[in-house]
Amino acid sequence: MNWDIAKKNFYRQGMRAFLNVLVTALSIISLIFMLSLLNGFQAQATRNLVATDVGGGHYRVPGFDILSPTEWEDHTLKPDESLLKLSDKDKAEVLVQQGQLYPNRRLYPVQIRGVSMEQSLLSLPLDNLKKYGEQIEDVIPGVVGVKMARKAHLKKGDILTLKWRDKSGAVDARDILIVDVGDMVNPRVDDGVVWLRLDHLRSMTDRQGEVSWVAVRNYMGPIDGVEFQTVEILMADLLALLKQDRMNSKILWAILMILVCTSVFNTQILNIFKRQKEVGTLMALGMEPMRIVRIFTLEGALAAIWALVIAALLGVPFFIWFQGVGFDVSHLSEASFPIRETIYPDYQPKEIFYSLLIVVFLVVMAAWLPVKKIIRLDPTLALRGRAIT
Amino acid sequence: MNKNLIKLKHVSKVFKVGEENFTALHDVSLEIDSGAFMSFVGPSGSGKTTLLNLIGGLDVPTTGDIYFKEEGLSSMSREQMARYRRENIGFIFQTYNLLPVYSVYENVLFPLLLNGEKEKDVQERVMDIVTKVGLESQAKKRPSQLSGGQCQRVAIARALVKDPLLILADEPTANLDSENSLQILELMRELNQQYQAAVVFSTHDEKVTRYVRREVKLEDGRIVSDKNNINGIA
Amino acid sequence: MIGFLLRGVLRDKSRFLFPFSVVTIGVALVVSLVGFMEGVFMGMIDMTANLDAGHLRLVNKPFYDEEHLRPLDRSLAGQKETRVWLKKNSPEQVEWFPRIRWGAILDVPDENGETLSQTPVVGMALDLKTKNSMELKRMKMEESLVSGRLPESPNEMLMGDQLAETLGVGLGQSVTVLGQSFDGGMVADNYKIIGLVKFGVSAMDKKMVLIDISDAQNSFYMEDMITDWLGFLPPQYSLEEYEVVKKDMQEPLKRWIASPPESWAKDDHPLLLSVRDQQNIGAIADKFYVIQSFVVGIFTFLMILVLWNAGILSGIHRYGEMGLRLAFGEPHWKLILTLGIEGLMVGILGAIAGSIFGGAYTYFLQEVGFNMGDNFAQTGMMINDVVRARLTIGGFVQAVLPGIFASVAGTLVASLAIYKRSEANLFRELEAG
Amino acid sequence: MKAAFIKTSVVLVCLLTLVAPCVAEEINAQKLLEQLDENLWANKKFISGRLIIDNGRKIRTLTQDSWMEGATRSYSHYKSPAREKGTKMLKIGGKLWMYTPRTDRKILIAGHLLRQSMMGSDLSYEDMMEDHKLSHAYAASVEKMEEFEGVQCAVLHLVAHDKKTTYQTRKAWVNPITKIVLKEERFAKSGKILKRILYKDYKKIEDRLFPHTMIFKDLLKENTKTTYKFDVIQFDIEIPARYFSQSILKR
Repeated sequence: MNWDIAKKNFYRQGMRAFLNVLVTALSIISLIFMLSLLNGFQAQATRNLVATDVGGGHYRVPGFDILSPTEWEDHTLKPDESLLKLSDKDKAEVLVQQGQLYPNRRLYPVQIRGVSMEQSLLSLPLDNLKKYGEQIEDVIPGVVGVKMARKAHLKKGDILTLKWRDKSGAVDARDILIVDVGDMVNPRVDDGVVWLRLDHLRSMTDRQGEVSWVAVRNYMGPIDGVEFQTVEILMADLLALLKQDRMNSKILWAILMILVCTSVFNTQILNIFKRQKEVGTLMALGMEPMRIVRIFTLEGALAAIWALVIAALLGVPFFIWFQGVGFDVSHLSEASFPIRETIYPDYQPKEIFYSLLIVVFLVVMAAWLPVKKIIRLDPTLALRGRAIT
Repeated sequence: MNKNLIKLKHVSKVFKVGEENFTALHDVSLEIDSGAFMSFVGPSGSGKTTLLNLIGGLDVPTTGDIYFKEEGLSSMSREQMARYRRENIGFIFQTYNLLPVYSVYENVLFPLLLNGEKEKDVQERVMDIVTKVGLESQAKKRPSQLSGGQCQRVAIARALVKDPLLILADEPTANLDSENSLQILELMRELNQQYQAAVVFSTHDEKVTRYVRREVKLEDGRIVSDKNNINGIA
Repeated sequence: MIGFLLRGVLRDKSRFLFPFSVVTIGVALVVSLVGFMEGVFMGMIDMTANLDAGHLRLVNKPFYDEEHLRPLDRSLAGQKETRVWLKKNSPEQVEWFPRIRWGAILDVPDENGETLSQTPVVGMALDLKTKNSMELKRMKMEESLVSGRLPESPNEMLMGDQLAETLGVGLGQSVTVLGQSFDGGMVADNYKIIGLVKFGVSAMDKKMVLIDISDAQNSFYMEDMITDWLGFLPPQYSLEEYEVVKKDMQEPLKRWIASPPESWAKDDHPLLLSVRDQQNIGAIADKFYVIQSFVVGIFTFLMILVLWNAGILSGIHRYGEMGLRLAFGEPHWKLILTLGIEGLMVGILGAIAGSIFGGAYTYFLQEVGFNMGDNFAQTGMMINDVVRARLTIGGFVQAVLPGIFASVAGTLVASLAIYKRSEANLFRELEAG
Repeated sequence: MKAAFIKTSVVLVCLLTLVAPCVAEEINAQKLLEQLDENLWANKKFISGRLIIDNGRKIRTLTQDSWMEGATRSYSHYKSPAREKGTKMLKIGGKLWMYTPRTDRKILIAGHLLRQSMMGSDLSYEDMMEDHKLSHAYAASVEKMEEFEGVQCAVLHLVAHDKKTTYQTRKAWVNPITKIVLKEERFAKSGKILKRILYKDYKKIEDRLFPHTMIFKDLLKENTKTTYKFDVIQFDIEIPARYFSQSILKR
């Protein structure tokens, strides 16, 4: 019966009730949207980083720092047997060396990155490299990313000089043929990076069997001679940034919810004010004050409940539509995010559930706060409409 | 019968108005029998509504005690008071105070639901009483679609439906024209006899006083006379 | 009449306080919200502009093409001449500052003067010695200085605090810059570290050193040469206006290039860029403004809704009064008009109060900011650790107008309910109430 | 400084001077290199010269005095332009220091810095750091005879013994009659040509034919070249011991 009376009263508010519901619904949709977009962003960025670089973590040569190019040459080794016996889909051997490219005969310092062609752990657009044999023929086949190609004015089919040092320190240089300009997805393996076959890079630098790190699918426990860097460590900067983004969007959303709650709160105040005679009557009829509070709270909460329904009605098609369209963030890949042109939201049921719980809780609280004083209402005054002024 | 339903012992009620105290009732002692049909009469501000509210458990006396069938109201909690009202008292107000979102039928049904009845069990009873107050054809209408007299009939039906021992009617005819007033009073008299519920009016309406069997006069919060009305139509 | 109404409004708590506080809160929220969003966004833009890109930037194309190498041999000669040209061909509000971006190896000596360690650093040279210059303010030099002071004498250097930590050097220590001069010659020059700076931008705090532009020109033998001219407009100018200025300057620039100064090399070709053109800020900005107006829209809508409630509430409080006034023979439309005016007054008062509160809060956030340092400590991105809000005229406009509008609209919508009531009903409710 | 270029050139020049009697028919390339080294590195030399660096946009001229002893020690002192004046470079064994009056410090040129261009020239510091006798570092063979600038030259092919040698192969165009080298090329391990050096203006000094101009070109870069002109060349002079000690590296 509480439900029945609350429901009837709620609908009686008409337009205002509907608008309250609509706004709450929009807030819910925007929250889910924001969170899901960030999830999508994070998921895609993570996926891309994992797929192109990080894998399930790196077993690295101790001391190797990707930010110190001058020391790359000093940090290579032959990986432990236990790593080598992993299958090609569970590991990727990577060798990173310093080099100098000469596009238009101007020097361009680059990172030469060799990755084994057999591996399938990392997904990189290196198919054109696979066509070449283990032995370097007259030119070294290499692949660069779109961004690198644009910056260095390179295109597929270009031949230019690459210079490097071998393990002993002897200077070496050869022509490199750009066999492909690939979409690297992840700017970190695109900008300033030239991709080669691992066997080529090893023979070029006289580092047979050596790596800078081995990316693995799963952590294998501690291994002598190498240190493990987790995905979290390797992605620390991106994760920190996303944390920041999440915080910002939560601030926005909190402000939005404050207004939603103000609106509901306000409606409730109006409700009890307008209906204090009714409250008095209900008391005279012998309804316990607590029960009246419950009814009024329920009425307010109906805004939340309906909002859930409306949010589902409006949101689901929107989300489905958006899942198809995606969000164009091509500008971000320019700004060194490992993101493709479009990100798709990632809806996480648990997160959505908790978000909805919070919304409902807040709205119920906003509906309850102004009506809780009904308990202390003097029925004789309420009956005359003078209990609340 | 004729047993004391309500007993007031030295009841006073003091309201605070701004800085000053206003004594609405002075040391009132009174007994109301089961099945009574009586009225509190007096000018505006004489304390009759206050008296009704105290009897109905909507308010508590400042001093003195009120007993319902020997049970003291002052010892009751708010919840017990609500229960007391719910189970024993029917209110009828000057301004009807119907629940606007409900139909006539639902308004009458409401107190039964409050008492924990199931609608399907009491449907007939509700319709009976709606018929009795002459609103059979209006059962599905909302209060806003009814006239004042019709609204007051609904209120009466609502008060009676739960078979209360006491009906408190605060100036039930004040908002009605003479014809409607008479019809309402006639109806209440009939129902009083039929249902054996005590009815207490507060009023300054001559028409009402002509109907009741007992008339208690109040002035400035004091009972100035309490007499049986042998001329009472009832 | 207005004064009379105002008196009424102010005396009646329920008529005034609630809608007033709603408008106040609403306006304050929107001012803060817009301030916060602008702050986060423009903070990024300004950070980029102040530290790196300028609102406008004049740079030699050959240098720009190989910026990653910081090729000083592609610098633009004729600094004095360029300054004159820029002054003449840009609006007078634009202030131009020369900068030199350089890169070198920093050699840290031990106590015997022997090389202890060498590390590549990113360098920026700008006018650090002119006291109270806009350039210093723009870089927030004073605030960013963690210890030490700004350069006063020749060859004094500011160093990112994290870099100093990595290198294990401190104030007063001398380091040697090893690099290439403009003409490819060798540069070796001593600098004394006299200040440690923390911009809150990890990329800078970890890698950057700052020197005065005259020292840089001296060290790198760049007499009358610089790599960049950064142009800055006053804060009230928007991103779009940078574009206008840029566009207006293209024509004179073409003519200038057609008859270049003698000091230029044959392939010199200055480019004029706006901050939008750099680091893809244009696309980011466009998206930001869409999102911002969307958020402000929702806010306004909500505020109207809340004020509508408030209007009805005060309307109900005043049924009696309305009935009385109708009884006195006041026509409905006039009643609604006065209600509208009251709504306007409440709106304006609320907007003022909201602007004060919101503005104060935003100002607080702008001046103090709130530190998200831990999150950014390792990102190495061009984002400030401290998020600051930004007080803008736009923010007030976006808050105040909807606030006043919502107040009036809320009152009017609510007054429709009164309009529909008959005098008799109002009277009766007057009695009952 | 400049020791390296000089060294290389002098090696070749001396080689040719020495082996001249043997004539061209049967050239024992390896033996020639050995003899050359023996002759060359025993010498103490003094050279005063100009370094003309053209980076494609601007030409700079530096003047310097250099003292050399064997393959492992050299000391150079820059005299002009004004901003390089007083800059000193000292090589002892495998180490290279630089001193500039402006910094009044000796700076170790090591690691990454070694690979950078020296003074903006087409030579790296590393190029200067070669401290092997050619005959020790390389195995020589005559590749072919070829005409260069109107002279029939023997093209010597030098292959490094040690994998650590920066340039794993070199070629030298030698005039078998005048016993002078006219051109030298340095190659990457792969055989890709990196640098070319031309030797010009041969003049006779103390019975030696000595080039007075060397032109270095980094072939990976465009439009750059570095010309070294020797104005004064003296052999077997007395060099004060302090020139090859770190104490020289001060004002």
